[in-house]
Amino acid sequence: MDLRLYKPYLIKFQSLIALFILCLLISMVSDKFLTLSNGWNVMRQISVNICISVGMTLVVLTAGIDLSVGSVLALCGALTAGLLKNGIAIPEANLFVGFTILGAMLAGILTGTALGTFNGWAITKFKVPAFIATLAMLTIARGLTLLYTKGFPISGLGDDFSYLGTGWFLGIPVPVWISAIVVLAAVVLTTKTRLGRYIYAIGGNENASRLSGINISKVKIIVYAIAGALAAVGGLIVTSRLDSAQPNAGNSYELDSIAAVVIGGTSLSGGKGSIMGTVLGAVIIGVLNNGLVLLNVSPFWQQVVKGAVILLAVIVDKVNSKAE
Amino acid sequence: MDLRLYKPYLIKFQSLIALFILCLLISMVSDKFLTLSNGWNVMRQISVNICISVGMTLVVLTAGIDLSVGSVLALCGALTAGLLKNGIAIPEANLFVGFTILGAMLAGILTGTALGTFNGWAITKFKVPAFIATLAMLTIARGLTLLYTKGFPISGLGDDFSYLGTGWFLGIPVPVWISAIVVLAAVVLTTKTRLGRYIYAIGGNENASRLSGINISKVKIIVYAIAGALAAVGGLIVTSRLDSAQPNAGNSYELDSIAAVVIGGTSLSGGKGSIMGTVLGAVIIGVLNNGLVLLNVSPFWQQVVKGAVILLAVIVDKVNSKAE
Amino acid sequence: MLVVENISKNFSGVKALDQISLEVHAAQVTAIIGENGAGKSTLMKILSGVYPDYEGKIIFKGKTVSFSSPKQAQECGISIIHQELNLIPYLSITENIFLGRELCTAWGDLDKKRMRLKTQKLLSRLKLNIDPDTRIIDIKVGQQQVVEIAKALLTESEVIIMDEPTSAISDTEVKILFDIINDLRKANKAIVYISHKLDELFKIADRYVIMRDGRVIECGEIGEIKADDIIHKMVGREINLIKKEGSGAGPEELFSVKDLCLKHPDQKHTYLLKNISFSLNKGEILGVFGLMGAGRTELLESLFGLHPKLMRAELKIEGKVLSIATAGDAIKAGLALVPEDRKRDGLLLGLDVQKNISITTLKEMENLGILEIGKEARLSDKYTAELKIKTDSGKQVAGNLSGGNQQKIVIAKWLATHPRIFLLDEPTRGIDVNAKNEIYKLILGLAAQGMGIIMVSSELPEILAVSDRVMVLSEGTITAQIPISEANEACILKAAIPKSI
Amino acid sequence: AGEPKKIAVIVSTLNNPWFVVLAETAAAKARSLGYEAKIFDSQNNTALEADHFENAISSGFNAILFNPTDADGSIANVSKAKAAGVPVFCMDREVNSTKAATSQILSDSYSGCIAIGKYFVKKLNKKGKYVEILGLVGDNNTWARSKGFHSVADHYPGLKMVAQQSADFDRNKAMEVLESILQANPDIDAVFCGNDAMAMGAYQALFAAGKANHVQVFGFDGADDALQSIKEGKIKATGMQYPKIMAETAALYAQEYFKGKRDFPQKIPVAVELVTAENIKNYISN
Ligand SMILES: Nc1ncnc2c1ncn2[C@@H]1O[C@H](COP(=O)(O)OP(=O)(O)OP(=O)(O)O)[C@@H](O)[C@H]1O
Ligand SMILES: Nc1ncnc2c1ncn2[C@@H]1O[C@H](COP(=O)(O)OP(=O)(O)OP(=O)(O)O)[C@@H](O)[C@H]1O
Ligand SMILES: [Mg+2]
Ligand SMILES: [Mg+2]
Repeated sequence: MDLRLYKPYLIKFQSLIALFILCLLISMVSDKFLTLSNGWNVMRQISVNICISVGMTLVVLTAGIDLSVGSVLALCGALTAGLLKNGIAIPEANLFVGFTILGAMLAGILTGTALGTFNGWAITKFKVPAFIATLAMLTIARGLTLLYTKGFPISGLGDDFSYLGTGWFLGIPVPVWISAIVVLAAVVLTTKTRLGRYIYAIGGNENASRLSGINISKVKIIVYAIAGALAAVGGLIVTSRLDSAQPNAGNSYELDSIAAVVIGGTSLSGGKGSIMGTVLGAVIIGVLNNGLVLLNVSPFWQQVVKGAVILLAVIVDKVNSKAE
Repeated sequence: MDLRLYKPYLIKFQSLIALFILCLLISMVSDKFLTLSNGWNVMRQISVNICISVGMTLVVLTAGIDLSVGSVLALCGALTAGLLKNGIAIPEANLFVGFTILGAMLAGILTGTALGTFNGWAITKFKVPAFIATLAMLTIARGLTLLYTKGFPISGLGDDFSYLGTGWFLGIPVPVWISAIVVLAAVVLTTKTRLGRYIYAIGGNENASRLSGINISKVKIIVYAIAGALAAVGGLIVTSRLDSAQPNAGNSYELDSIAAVVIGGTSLSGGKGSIMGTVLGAVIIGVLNNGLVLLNVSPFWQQVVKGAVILLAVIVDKVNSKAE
Repeated sequence: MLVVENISKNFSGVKALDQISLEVHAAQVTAIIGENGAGKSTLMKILSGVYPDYEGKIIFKGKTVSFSSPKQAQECGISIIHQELNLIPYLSITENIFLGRELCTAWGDLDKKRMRLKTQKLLSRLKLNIDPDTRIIDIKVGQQQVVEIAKALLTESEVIIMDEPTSAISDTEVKILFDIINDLRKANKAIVYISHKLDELFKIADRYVIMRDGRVIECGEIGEIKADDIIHKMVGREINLIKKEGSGAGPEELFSVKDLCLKHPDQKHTYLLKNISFSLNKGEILGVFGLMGAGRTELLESLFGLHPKLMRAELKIEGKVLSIATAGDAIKAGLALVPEDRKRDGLLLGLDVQKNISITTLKEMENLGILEIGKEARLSDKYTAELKIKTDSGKQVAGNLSGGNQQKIVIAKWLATHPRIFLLDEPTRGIDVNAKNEIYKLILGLAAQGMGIIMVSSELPEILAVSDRVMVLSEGTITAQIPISEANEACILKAAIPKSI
Repeated sequence: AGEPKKIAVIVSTLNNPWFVVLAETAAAKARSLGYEAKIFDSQNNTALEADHFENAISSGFNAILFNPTDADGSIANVSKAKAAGVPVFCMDREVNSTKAATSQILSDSYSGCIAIGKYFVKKLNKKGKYVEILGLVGDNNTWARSKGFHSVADHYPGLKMVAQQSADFDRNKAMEVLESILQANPDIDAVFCGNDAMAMGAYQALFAAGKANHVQVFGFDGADDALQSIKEGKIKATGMQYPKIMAETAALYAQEYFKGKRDFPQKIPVAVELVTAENIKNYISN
């Protein structure tokens, strides 16, 4: 049997193999790692990062970046919680609008979409670099969150709302369902639709795409809007899990999510990468976080080990694909 | 007189003009803003960001990025403080090495250089994306800082060491001198030397640069090493100003410094930009921070205003250069 | 002077060069001829140290050498003008020319004055009239190619390799280059010259080497072979060079342009194009000629809606007035543009052939909002067969194809939109004789179906061979419109030369 | 039982020495009682804290010594542990629920700051201009302290707050913010800071501006370098919290729980003591 025949497959799945080795190593030391409950545990924990990172992947594929996801997550979570709990009350007009759970969630997701659209608009209309536009949004959305919550968490949102973050459906945690649906939709979007093709085209060569009649601005705005909406979905999950919206939720999530995207093999210069790669990246990060805790690594050492493992994982990946 | 004649100059200096308008607006509301002492104040406060951002500019010019500057700053600051205060003691060998101020500072800067070199090495040798390599370093260096300090600040470093951060020399604060020297050196480097030319070339077209016989890896490693060294210099200033090394110093400084670089007109895709632009960017951010505090804007609103102003500044810039 | 023995080179299993042996002599111009993808550039990259890993031997001045980097080859005395432009967009001409071999003062800082002076000299030797401080991004492709030539001439090399140095420049510049090559030959240098323009080879070369599929087919003195034989050996079979007979232009007007003006993007009150008016009939091929910088590219781009803010004009298709503000509008109106720089504007180099071809017609590939991969594959297969695109499958990444095949992909993706008016900007740039011939056939065939074609070209023979009518641009205005029956080289060139000189 | 019981110590952050002491004392005490102990760092992130809880529960920890990131946001986590039969003992900060945690050993920031407020008023003779430097504005400890302080200070019309800015509990930020405030208000008399790190930073700014002798600085926490500074007369007062006592109590409670005790008092306040130059010798040995 010629092993070399399998080489292309080995290379294609090498991140998967890296993940497998990681899992093997951890499970050798901790017998709690390879249990079903811990499996759900890890998957539930990464579901938020997966939602955000899927949006981030789309943005990065167009050669953009979205630093605002963390604060958009916080703002949308807070808004949903606030609407759910207090509704909108305008005492002067003697007006009070209550919100159902679905209504409040919708409002949160719409807000995320709107903020994302604003990002895309600033980037395409004024040619502001994505880094700056979304950095500004990072600050602005965080400020708005603080203004809306006055710096206090909004808690006690009720059991129905908690279902979203803590419930189970058909033996699988609800957040895992949500992230699975998001991933599935994004895979279809990127591989089977026109928009998806355009996303790759724009990231690959914006000039040629424009000449091919693609409406660059439209595609980019949609992509940032999706990223905003998915950040909002992440915000709903976080808020529901904690039964509380934290004004400083989502801090530095942008780094985690970009890390998942890049570890997953998507190029920051756009045009190259895949949703499933990103999922793999998020899983690697999640397993690492979980494993380090299970292995009883001291918190200070954890950071060192985590950095080193991520670096190593990417190096192994690169060295292998060079040997191709 | 035909004003249009001056247009090219106006365009060239429009960031300067944006800064000027910003200053004018602040000074209209607060009479304390345009005082000499506040001027030194702002300059002293931005000196750390300038040191870091100069290194970041070089990195970004080669189409790279360095996310690790904040934690490298913290580690080098802590190391210098630790060496200064406790030296190296190995009780088993009955060995104690004390450090002079200069020695400790040198050790700090060398550590920064070494960490930067490591970044560059990982990036060039294994083709790890700069984003990932420096993200890993961000985590690793922060972990090492916590390990070295055990999570406690190292304080009481003595008046001599304080001079670096708080002293005055010829009527100008010492940190301002340091950052001015750094800027000057970097301007010479980028405009007058071969290395500087290569930095622009690599960022502009790496392949063409390779074909022109430039040793890409060498240039990149040097650039990351410089970025690390400058982060260390920033760490010395911070530590000296506080008379204390904080384990969590420099948190999220990478975003501030990249913001300065991009506001200053350096393109994140490399090859285009200037050191003086970055300085301007850092000044704009510094003036904004200072102005918001002088005007006693509520902390909630500050973030919103800051984000909006940055966005606006860049938009004005872009709109003008399009009208070009 | 330079001997190559049994060189082979693989690209991930695919044999690009197979046991190549040839000799290059001093004081001679050796022409390398071969179809797109024959392996010419690959061989040259090996000779100039770009690919350090290969099988075989290079003997330079009697000694076996092996270069591990371009710099080493250069220091040894071999310099090269690469086929692909290798310039740094945001650096100036001077900075590009001296890149990697800057002059320094005794202080160790860059000696900008001296470098600028030397550049100035080089440029004036090449008769390129631009400020050496101009950035590369601000000059046109043709001018960039001249800068590439200047770069290779900077050092005194023994062997100078020129890989399609004239693909983007017009006859005037070619003549200047040939003068320089003649000087070099007199100075006892060895020159390796690659070009798809056969007439050039007969003008300048002493010897020829014909390559096919990574092998050397034949070498000899250029005087001892005829053009037809070269083509025969290159392609490996007989081909019939296209000869246009009569005009296929119909009587109905298809497209008319009235008073098209295009403002300069930077300087107010200056115009890149002034009062351009012309019309195009169904089935007509309008050849547009002009010297470098005449504004031909700008004209096509304006028509295609790429400069909506700077351009104004009255456009009519079949009598209907239309306004075109984006490329999307232009496509809807039935226009298609094959751009001048296929790498920058034409191709998605990282995507596969199939996706490149279908990108303009994705809407038709949809079924309930989902793309039908099968339909895409059929479309791509259809055009790869029709245009004879050489690729192992539709899944091949476009960036890996040879230049000619890349160009065919660009044409294919536009054919898929079934345009009524085809704008072609230098459609045969860097394409071998055979492929060129195919493209001519294609153009004539399209015109015969009633399509209107506007073809910009810097090659007069091409213009004369294909057009029904020739329009000459100079400094942004139309200086002549000549029916093909009355056109000849002299009258076209006369109209093309700017009056302001 | 052959295997030793396992105790998880989950703290809001290790980026601040005060919490490092809290966490390490708790872990050390648990170990000295013969248990396995492990520290989890929530990095001020409630979501990460939730992850830690899930990981701790699923990997079989028997008790959790807990320093919540947020009084409301952490309730769900504690309830989860309770549902899984794992007792939770809160240290220092509370969760806003009397049913979730087994017991809460709390440091009363609000009352502590009332004491500081009173001392502040006394030191300033009921009049003067002052600056307040807040911690993280999205953190409820910030507001507990600020409110405690203002519940006293706001009764004195002679006391005028000329600026209120945030410095994220960070020493460097506090210094930079105060530097700028001093430009607008060179004539202030006092600075009240939400923690000691910021007080130290504020002192550095005042010192550099040559105002350290005229402006009184007040902090909160009882950090070592702040105590030292009180001794040296640089800082006027701080609120001494007892991280070690709280941590050790929590660990002892866990031991009692394992031995079968169930009726723990829901809340055990550990008083915050006012430390000033007058009583500093009780807190610092050398
Ligand atoms: N980097 C590469 N990776 C894979 N295949 C390559 C690479 N470079 C060239 N090839 C293949 O090697 C063969 C020879 O290419 P080469 O560029 O040398 O052709 P050429 O004769 O210069 O053609 P042209 O006239 O179009 O420039 C082609 O089939 C090409 O697809
Ligand atoms: N973006 C631009 N900025 C400044 N000048 C420009 C720009 N684009 C084109 N020009 C100038 O406009 C003129 C017309 O250029 P154009 O590319 O249309 O010429 P062309 O006839 O197509 O020549 P070529 O054979 O090089 O393609 C040239 O003088 C060119 O330098
Ligand atoms: Mg070639
Ligand atoms: Mg042209």
